[in-house]
Amino acid sequence: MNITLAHYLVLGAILFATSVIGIFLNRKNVIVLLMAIELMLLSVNMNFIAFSHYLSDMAGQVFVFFILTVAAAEAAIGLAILVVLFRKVDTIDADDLDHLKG
Amino acid sequence: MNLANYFPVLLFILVGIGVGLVPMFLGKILAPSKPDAEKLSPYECGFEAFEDARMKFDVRYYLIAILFILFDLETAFLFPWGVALRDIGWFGYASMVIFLLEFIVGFVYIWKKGALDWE
Amino acid sequence: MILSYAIWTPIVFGLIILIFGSEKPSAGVRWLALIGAILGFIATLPLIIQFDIANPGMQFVEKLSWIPRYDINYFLGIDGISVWFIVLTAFINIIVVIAAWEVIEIKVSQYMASFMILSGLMIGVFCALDALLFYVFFEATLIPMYIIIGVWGGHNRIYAAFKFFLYTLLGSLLTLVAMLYLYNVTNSFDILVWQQARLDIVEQILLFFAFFMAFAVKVPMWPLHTWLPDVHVEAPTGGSVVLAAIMLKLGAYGFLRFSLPIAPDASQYLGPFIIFLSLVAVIYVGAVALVQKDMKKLVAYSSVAHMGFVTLGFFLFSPLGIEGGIVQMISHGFVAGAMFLSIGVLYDRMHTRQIADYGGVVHRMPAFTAFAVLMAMANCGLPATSGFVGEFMVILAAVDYDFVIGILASTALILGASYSLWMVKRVFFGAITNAHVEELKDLNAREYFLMAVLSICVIGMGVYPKPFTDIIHPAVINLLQHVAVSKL
Amino acid sequence: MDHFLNLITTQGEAIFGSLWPLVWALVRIVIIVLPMFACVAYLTLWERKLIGWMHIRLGPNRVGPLGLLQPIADALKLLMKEIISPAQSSKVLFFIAPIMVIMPAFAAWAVIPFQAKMVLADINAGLLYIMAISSISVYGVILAGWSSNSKYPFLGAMRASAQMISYEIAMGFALVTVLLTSGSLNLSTIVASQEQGVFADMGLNFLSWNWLPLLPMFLIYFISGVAETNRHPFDVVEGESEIVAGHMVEYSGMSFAMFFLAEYANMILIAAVASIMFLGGWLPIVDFPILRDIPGFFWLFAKTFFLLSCVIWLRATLPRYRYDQIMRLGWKIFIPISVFWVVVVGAWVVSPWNIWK
Amino acid sequence: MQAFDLYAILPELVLLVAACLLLLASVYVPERVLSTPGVEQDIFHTPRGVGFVYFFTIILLVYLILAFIGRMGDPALLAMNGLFQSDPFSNLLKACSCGAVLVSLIYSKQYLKDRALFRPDFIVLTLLALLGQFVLISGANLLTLYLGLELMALPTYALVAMSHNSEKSVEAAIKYFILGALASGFFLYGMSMLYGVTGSLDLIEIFKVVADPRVNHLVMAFGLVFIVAGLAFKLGVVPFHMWVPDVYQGAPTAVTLMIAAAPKLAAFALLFRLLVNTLLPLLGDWQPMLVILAVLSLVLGNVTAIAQTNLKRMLAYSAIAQMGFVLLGLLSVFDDHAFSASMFYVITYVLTTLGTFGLLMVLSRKGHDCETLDDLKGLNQKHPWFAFIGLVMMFSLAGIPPTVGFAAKLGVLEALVDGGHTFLAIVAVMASLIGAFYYLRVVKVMYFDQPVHETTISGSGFAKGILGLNSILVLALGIVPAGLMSLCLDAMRRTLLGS
Repeated sequence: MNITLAHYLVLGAILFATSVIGIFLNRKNVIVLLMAIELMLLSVNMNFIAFSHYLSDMAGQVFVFFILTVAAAEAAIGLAILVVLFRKVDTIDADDLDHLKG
Repeated sequence: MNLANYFPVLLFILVGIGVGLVPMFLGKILAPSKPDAEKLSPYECGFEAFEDARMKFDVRYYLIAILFILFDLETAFLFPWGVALRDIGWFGYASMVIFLLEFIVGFVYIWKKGALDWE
Repeated sequence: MILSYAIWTPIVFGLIILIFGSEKPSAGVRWLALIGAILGFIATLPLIIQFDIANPGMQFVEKLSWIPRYDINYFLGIDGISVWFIVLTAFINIIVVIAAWEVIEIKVSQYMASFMILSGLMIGVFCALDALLFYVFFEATLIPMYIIIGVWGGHNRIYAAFKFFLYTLLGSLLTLVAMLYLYNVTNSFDILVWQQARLDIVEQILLFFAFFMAFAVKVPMWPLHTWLPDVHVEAPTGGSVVLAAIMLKLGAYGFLRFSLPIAPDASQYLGPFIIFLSLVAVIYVGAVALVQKDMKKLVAYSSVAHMGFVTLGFFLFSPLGIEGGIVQMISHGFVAGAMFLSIGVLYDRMHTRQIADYGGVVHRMPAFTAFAVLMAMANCGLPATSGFVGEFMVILAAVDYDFVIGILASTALILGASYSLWMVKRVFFGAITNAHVEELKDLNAREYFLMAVLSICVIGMGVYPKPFTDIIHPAVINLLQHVAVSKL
Repeated sequence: MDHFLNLITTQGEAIFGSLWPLVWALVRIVIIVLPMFACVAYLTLWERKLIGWMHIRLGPNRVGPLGLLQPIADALKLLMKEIISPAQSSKVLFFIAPIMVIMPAFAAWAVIPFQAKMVLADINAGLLYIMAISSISVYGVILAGWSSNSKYPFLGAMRASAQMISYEIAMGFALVTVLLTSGSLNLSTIVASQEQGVFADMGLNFLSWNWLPLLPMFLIYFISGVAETNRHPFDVVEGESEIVAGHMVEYSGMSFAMFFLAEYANMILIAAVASIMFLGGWLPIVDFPILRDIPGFFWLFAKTFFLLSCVIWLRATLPRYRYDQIMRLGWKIFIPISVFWVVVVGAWVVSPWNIWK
Repeated sequence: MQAFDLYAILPELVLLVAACLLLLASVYVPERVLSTPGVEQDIFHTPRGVGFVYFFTIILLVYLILAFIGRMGDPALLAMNGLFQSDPFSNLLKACSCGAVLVSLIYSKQYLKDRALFRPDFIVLTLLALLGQFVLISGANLLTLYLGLELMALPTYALVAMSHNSEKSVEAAIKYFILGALASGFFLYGMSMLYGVTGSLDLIEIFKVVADPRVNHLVMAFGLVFIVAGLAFKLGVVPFHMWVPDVYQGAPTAVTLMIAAAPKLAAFALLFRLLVNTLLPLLGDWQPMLVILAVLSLVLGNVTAIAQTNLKRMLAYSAIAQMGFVLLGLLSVFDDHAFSASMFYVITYVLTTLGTFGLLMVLSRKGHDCETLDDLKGLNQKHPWFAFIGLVMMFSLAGIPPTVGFAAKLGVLEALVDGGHTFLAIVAVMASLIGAFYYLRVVKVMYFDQPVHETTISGSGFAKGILGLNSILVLALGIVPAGLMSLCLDAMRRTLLGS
């Protein structure tokens, strides 16, 4: 089997779709949301690397590096907020986050 | 880049999993299995467990985890830099020193804030 | 610079009052307001004195670049159509300040400041020759009026304030789009340029309706008039006076400045439609006025009817009709102002506006009754009062235009007489049936002065309208000549 | 040698056809894995023996000659013990956890060069691969602790993972300095790059290995490695006196053996990587004809063995650290020093005095 | 090359270095307060340490504003190998966002003090977010845009969560975080497509490739959808607006101000750089999208705002609607006039927002946040001056002359009519008519109602003075908008010429 750009893109798209579905359908757990977000960024990385490889242009891979770092920072902040949240409301159930309504 | 080089690696990972799986199965098959309630209860030095084990735990563990994510990713920048340093010369070196300076600012900050203290 | 003085004197005084006014009622604020109002009025006098009757174009022109980005200018100028309104506005401002003298007890400085600023803004509307400047003044008047109604109004004031604001905003926003469209066509916000712009009939009709929305709401024309009675009922006396005397005229003035000259073909084309609406206003709303139990509501409906007369006159496209309409507006400024003042006088004493609560007021307030009856007469267009002049001119023009319309228009006189006089009868005459009426005291000096001044104006204008018509005439002729030329 | 390989290749292709690369890779993997098992088993024996000697006692000597069959007896014992899966545990994760711990310890060997050209997968990102795969064992530890649903394992897992990741940063910096000197992530290249320089030219190979110019980093790497594997003196994770056996409390029989095996396999791995990074891998100590003829993997084995013995020595000598001391050492001492050294070595590399041209 | 480059990024460097130094200073300057047992020891409650940081920050921001104003005359230039562009457009926006942050800090001081949030880390996070805005505004490469975006967003997430003893703010933080991260995910996905098709991350290169008719249009459009969705999230327009009300309401008012004011400028810059400056050839694709987004925002934002009793939430919906207006300006007609109208709109909107939230903070006191309509009831009775400020702000938001809001709406509407979108203009004015209703209600509450709560005024005289100045500026710019308008136009024109 010959792996082409399209395969990577489709894989990226599937991962991306999975994460989006995970974010919008998941009503249980905020950690799952965080993981879905990570997955989303990884799917983007997949795209970038595939493009970078097939275009023979390093810029895409550099971008991936930055995305990874930013994703780490994002995860760190997300986790920190989550910890505070858990300590405050004793739940990480996404459905319980309903104090703000209008 | 040749992905074929990575094929043995993948294979080895599978074998590694097998290395874990096979003895476990062997153990399941060969070892006796006579479970009872006492045996299957959580170990608490002989005391009855009176609350769920998944309790809140020290926030410092989270802190360590969060700091690790950040710092480890910062080192990730050092790898390509390290490989390419000969080509990018003093300019590249200076750039990384600036980066590390910012890294150090953050490090000093968390240090002084007490995030690294355990007692 | 005279126009600028006329606009900014009251506004500056208003701001000074706002900034330095204290929380408690103080004589200083009132005097300051009065001085400001009088100065503002004096500033408008040169406009009449120096007015060049022979010149049908714009006079006292001022032009400064304002927003060069859109070629918007601080462009002021007046012609015969607008000059009297400016004087009237400044004059009514004095009346309002005096009328509020002791009556308003809370937030006097804000009250005075609102009226001063409002007055300046309305003068600005009448002076503006740049459409955007016009629009800014036109819209800005909403803010003080909103505050006036909401803070010093009656029980249902909040509803009224919102209704007033949103109704008028609705119309004017569409007008803004129309203005932008015209800007896009002509690359200018100069009204005089717009009047020369060539537009096809579809454009004209759309523009006409866009402008119509703003002006018809403001006038107000049937069926967009429903806000007016509510607002009048809830507004404080001063607010009602300004609203009836000046604000309604902003809309009618807009017709003359924008609709007719910019979309002449559409105006001609839609003239019958407007005439129809106006006649409905005159007859139907007049009839509605008959059955009102609340005096303010009655006068409000009568205002709508009278303004219907005005728009009727405008869309007859004859000098007589338009001049009649303008004269009618000026007269209505005095008369409606005086009517609302009268109601205010009663309300301050009795705290009710229901006609049924009164009766036999003449026994306790003879002087007041005399003035009130005079104003009622003027309201129904009795000869020798100002009300007669305008209505007569419009009816003549209407008969000239179409006999049936003339007949229908003249029913206004009958209806006007009916509701005005019937109200007078029920309120002022007959036996005293109410204990409160028994305790009424006649006018004090301040009220007497106000009523007297207004009466002089009403009678003066009724007996000798020539200064008014002389100034108005050339501008109207000029306007009609312009309208007569098709832009197609 | 090459001739022999060619022969195998042609024969193999004839028999297995297109599946040959798969089979050949499997064969080579088995060649690596089986000795590994043996090494792990006998490392436990060596540890007990060595510590015994250091304590001036004999160590295991009953099973077989000199106790040589002891590991086999141990293995059999563990094999025959009941595997308990606690009632409240998350069964699947509880089962997966030991596999996740042991798999990386073996899989990492895929890129370890035993001598020149003798490596299963000669990939460019070898070093990254090792770092990546060895990080997976942290997941295993966490999963073990969490899935047990019991307090001791949970706390133990928290401690263990916090400790492992803390030292990983310093380790990363240490490896970066090696990268700086060799300019490559490929392990074979890294070894080869240690074979040059003034001393190497003089035949004194061991003086041009990375350990000398990068001495602080070598120490940091080695100590971090010890901490990574939760070995003494950093073994509060399973400090019997505090939390019994850490994350492994609820495990028994073969599933426990997996953790046990993994610990020793990881030790070997760390020692091997340290040998490759800092001690010249398969290179002989001095460039001397006789020594040169000894196969490279022997040298690697010897160096690894030496380092392992040092690890065991540490256990015999040093008392256990307190947990806060461990964390302080990792965060407040190793990280600053290693960052500083990265800067220094970087400057060295770009400066005219670069010795790793 | 080096020296010149450094000049281009000098203000950013100064800001970065200053932020780092302040961070360090905040841990080294302190005057340790003895902690009482049980109370979390926090060295940042020391007044002198934070006072120093605050004071230094104010000076820094003033310097930056002056620096950017001084650079207004400079021609557009690319720096850092084409990663960073410094042009009049960015200098103007940066000066404005600096000003916004400066004013926000001044307003927030007392509010933060009362809530034990007046800490150096708060200020440093603000500065870092500002740095992110700078990078975003000046980004000339997808990479810089992305980094700027994240650098702007991450500190704000932390800021929202900072008041962690309030359930609301933590919940707001997590929602903000998740949706924000989702947005950047979308944005990135779109970027990856863009990169794949054009083979470059450089905006100028991308423009060149996109302009080529042979480019794979389908993939571009596919990527564009994600980019627009990501931008819409960041800008907070319907249907990607879910986070806005929650965050506005949940965050401490000072933080809300930090989110509501300056970042809008950067988001606008991003929108402009990416859609207008780079993807203009794809106009046919993104214009309809923006139309839908804008119309939905205008209608939904305004209609939903009516139902709100919480002021901050109401202002959030109002912000959604206002952003709809900004979009309208960008999509209307493609010349410097329309863009500068949009820019003027954003800048003046930020000015008004500052005043509005500044007022809310002045009216808050220790233990009580002014955030519901009830809290404003009868304000005119006691504090007519502050009621007047509220009045000016509300009418400006509603777009009633003579406030600056009118001038702004005028520009956008003019651009719409100019572009032949008269119908959209009518939709826009109808929506603002609906909007007028709730703005009027605020005025009503302040002027017509009787007070139900005790209203107090807090904040330093300085902050109150600035607030007054702010409201006067809103009025003055409404009366004489020409200066700022021509400034925007000039910046826009010279920038477009430069690229």
